[in-house]
Amino acid sequence: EPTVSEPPVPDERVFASPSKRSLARELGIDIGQVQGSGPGGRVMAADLRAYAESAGDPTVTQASDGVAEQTTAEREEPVVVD
Amino acid sequence: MVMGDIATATDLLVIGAGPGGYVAAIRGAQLGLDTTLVEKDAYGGACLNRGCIPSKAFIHGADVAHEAANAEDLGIHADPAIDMRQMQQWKAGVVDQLTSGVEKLCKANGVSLLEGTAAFEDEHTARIAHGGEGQGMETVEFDQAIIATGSRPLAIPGFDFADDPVLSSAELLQMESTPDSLVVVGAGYIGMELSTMLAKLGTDVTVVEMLDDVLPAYEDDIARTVRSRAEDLGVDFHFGEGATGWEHGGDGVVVTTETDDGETAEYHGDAVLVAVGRQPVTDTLELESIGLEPTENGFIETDDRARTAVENVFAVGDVAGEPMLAHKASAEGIVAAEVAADEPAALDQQVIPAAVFTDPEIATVGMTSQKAEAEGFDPVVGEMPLRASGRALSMGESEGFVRIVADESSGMILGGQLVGPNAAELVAEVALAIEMSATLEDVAGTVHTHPTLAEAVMEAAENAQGQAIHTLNR
Amino acid sequence: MVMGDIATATDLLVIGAGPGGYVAAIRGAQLGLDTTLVEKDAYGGACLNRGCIPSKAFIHGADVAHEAANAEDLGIHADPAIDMRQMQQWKAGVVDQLTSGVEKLCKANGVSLLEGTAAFEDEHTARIAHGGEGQGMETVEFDQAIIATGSRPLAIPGFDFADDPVLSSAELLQMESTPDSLVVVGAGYIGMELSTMLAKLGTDVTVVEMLDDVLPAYEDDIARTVRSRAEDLGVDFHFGEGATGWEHGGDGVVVTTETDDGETAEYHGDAVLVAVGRQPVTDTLELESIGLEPTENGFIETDDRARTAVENVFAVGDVAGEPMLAHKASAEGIVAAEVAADEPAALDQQVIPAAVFTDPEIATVGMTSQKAEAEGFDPVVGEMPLRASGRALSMGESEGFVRIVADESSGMILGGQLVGPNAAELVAEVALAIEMSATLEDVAGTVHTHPTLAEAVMEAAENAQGQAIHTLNR
Ligand SMILES: Cc1cc2nc3c(=O)[nH]c(=O)nc-3n(C[C@H](O)[C@H](O)[C@H](O)COP(=O)(O)OP(=O)(O)OC[C@H]3O[C@@H](n4cnc5c(N)ncnc54)[C@H](O)[C@@H]3O)c2cc1C
Ligand SMILES: Cc1cc2nc3c(=O)[nH]c(=O)nc-3n(C[C@H](O)[C@H](O)[C@H](O)COP(=O)(O)OP(=O)(O)OC[C@H]3O[C@@H](n4cnc5c(N)ncnc54)[C@H](O)[C@@H]3O)c2cc1C
Repeated sequence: EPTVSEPPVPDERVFASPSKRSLARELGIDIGQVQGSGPGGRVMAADLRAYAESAGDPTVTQASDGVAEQTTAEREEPVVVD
Repeated sequence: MVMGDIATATDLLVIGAGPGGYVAAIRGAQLGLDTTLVEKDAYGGACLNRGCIPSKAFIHGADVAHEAANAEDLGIHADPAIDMRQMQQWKAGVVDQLTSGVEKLCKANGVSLLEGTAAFEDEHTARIAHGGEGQGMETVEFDQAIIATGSRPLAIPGFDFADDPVLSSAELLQMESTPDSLVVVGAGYIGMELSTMLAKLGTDVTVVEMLDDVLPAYEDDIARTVRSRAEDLGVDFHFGEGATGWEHGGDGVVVTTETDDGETAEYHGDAVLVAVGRQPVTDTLELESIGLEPTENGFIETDDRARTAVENVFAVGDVAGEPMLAHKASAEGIVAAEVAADEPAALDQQVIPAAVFTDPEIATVGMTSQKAEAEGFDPVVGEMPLRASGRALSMGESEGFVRIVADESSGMILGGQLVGPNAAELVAEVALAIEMSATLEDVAGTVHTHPTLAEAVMEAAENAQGQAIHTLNR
Repeated sequence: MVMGDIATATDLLVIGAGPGGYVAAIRGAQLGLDTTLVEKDAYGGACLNRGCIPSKAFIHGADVAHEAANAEDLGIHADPAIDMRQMQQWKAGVVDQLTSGVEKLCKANGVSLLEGTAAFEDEHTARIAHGGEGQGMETVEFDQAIIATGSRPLAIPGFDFADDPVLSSAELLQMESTPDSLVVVGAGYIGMELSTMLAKLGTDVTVVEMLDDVLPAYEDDIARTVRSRAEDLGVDFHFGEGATGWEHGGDGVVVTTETDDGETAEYHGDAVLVAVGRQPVTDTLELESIGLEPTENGFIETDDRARTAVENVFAVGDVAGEPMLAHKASAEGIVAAEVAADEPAALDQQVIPAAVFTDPEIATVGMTSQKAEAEGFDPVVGEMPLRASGRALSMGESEGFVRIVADESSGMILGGQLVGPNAAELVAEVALAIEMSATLEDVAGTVHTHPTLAEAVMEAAENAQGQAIHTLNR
């Protein structure tokens, strides 16, 4: 049977890569609510994790267990020459 | 699994083995679900048997012959003879290889295959009717189901595909010889792909279209380029006319059309191809048994997890709505299977690219500048005409362009429209750029191989920033 | 600006108008520098006049003819006749259009153009010798200079390009008729591109290569695919033999070779093409006047801002080192111009893609799996063979593959190796992926148009994650 507690899906355009969107779903957070700190407001992995922690929801931290690990390994965004 | 009248049980039942269904079934099995795939006709669905693949095979064949026959300025003199039966056989071989590949991949991933037509009995039971009538029945009990029954060609009043000279795209792609002349009703992407291909193979093509240009879904400069190339190939267009009927005449047919003002006209051809759109297939399913009702347009409504209104039933592909494209079907199939397997997947792709394999090719992704403005962005547009591209010129091509649409303040890439050789390949980079939230600077700062058409993507991004090298900046 | 013996002054002097120099000059002018571009020969440099563009034009022409002549299984019967003088004229037209485009773009951006050979007098003065001897001199005083003098074909002992039947790639690309037979010395990318092209145009090609396979810079499975296709085209390879000399014989030449063990052999041809590499051009510059000395290999050393050891002098393109590729030259040209204009630019691109326009095409970017391991990554590799690609099959192609190399733990894409039609176009997406620090999930999660070869990039990424649909996963 399908699970009841489904991760939220944003309905607005968010500036985040597929892997960040998938990480948000794994963390159980609505990426549309997360302020991106990357170039042009791009959402980074760190933004998601900070948001998940500050939300302080215990189920959220649980959801991030393990699965998040795989995708968290430091993924630096390219350095934009300015 | 036991066959016969006894009920078999499966975790995931997938109905329809097109690019939506077979992909869903494979992913479901990969994720550990006991998965059963039912197909009533042929593995690969419309796409592999009657759509994408056969059309592209013929388009390729037509291109090879046409290019060689029209390369005098390159110093190539050829007068190719075309053996359509042989081309048909070659196409059939390509299709066979791919469809048997699909079957093998399903088996290798552990998908159980059932041949027959599936219909719902209730939310956890489907009845499979094997082969023709009286070939036997089977009942399958499922935890979850994915509907991937696709679409079929739309008919219009006065034209019945059961009549011999009234052809659907599926029938046309089975032709054993090219018609000397053909009337095509509809100048959408399927009508335009097939008209262009046939014109290259020597058919006199007359296109009748209700609207006032080809490819109504595309911007004017794109439609114009494709139309005028088709006109150069000898295609005869009649816009603003709706086809109202046909009758036998001469050796073939006479198609009657009517304008909004009631003016009529007649066009002759060996046959008439009706390519006015496609219709979702739901009538085989007995949806009422699970309380589902299609929308006014015949589609099954789904949420962003590909779920229908019935909690344990998903719908993907053409039957689940526009855009009716194979890769959209597959993308949805993957999400449906993952959600069924309790993965946190969602249909949250930013964009679904689309290509039209006319001459020149068209590919688009994301927003046009107009759309971007309507969405509240402040769009900036960059363009690179292919006549300034060394690769295009060295391929004997000088028409077409790459256009990139971005948000002026953030530089974020929002869309792209590409017209030219291999546009369908080039759009992949733009789609990735959008998914990655790449900026103009990101694309312009990526070194692109010389000489390639892909450089035009970089150049268009530079042009949008006002610093293109090979085009004048605004 | 005043001509004649009087000194003129400029902010930025660019020497050489190839893809390094003209791009640098245009960007310099765009950034407000008073820019002067000196070229002794032809706008566009080796690339537009004797390299990338003419070779790709002929390769295209050869492909059109060869494909049509070998499409019986597609039902196409053609026996194209090739008029090489006409093909040469067509190529010349393409080159003219592009080189005159370069000239126009320079002028439109406000670059001052000077024709002649530049040599340094001191760190702020260059002497320009117009045309041939005695055509007049000019002195230019500059704040900063960019050296973009490119490269020329490398000769080997026993073979002098001044001798009629000893051809460089530049001379071969001027041919008015295809030779009946040709001996090619060197199976690097230029030798292989030209050999494949000539074999398709009907020339009997014999290739002599010192090493033990074609394209030594590439992985074995890549080299093997290209070699065996060339063999199918009738190219005759002799590995492990070095060319030692030639003499007139028959109607053409006899080329002598020797193995490491001292065994000799002789090969006949109408002429001999020496394609063993390219040599940076610095001898025209009087570098000693500014105290610069080329490296052992003849290159001018630069830092990550394209600066030479002389603070106000930059070097870009072939003269500044490997990879000797046009797009690398242009990328460096842009950085040099920007740094000259005080912008914070740097040569910090992650990757420079490279393509070889053989049959099939090759394109590579970033790291191979071996290299990734050597760099301390834990590489994971994903592959999609083109025989499983619907687009490849519908183009009559089933050889080749897309390989993606990523870091296992982070999923970060590190490189790609592509073999097949349009590989040079497809690599653009992989290059952008690497520049964007995209992961396998990002590429696999981007919807790719069906049917395209670009889907193979997505599929290879899925394969690396162990969840490909169209290939079996490891
Ligand atoms: C001429 C032409 C060219 C096209 N070119 C392209 C192109 O280049 N690119 C592109 O993206 N798209 C193209 N399309 C569209 C593409 O074919 C469809 O979008 C795609 O096939 C949709 O996939 P699907 O899985 O939803 O359905 P389908 O491919 O239609 O498959 C549905 C399957 O379900 C089976 N089925 C139906 N009902 C039942 C039942 N009750 N029980 C069991 N089985 C059932 C059918 O037999 C069929 O095999 C083209 C279409 C046509 C006609
Ligand atoms: C057959 C062939 C095929 C090739 N194919 C490809 C390909 O497909 N893709 C690719 O990326 N690369 C290709 N290359 C390589 C490519 O041509 C070079 O990498 C590129 O041209 C380098 O550009 P550049 O600006 O450094 O130098 P060049 O293009 O060599 O330009 C240097 C210019 O400087 C001028 N010059 C030299 N000295 C002076 C002086 N003292 N004063 C004034 N002017 C001077 C020369 O006349 C010349 O015009 C190919 C090369 C060959 C030979």
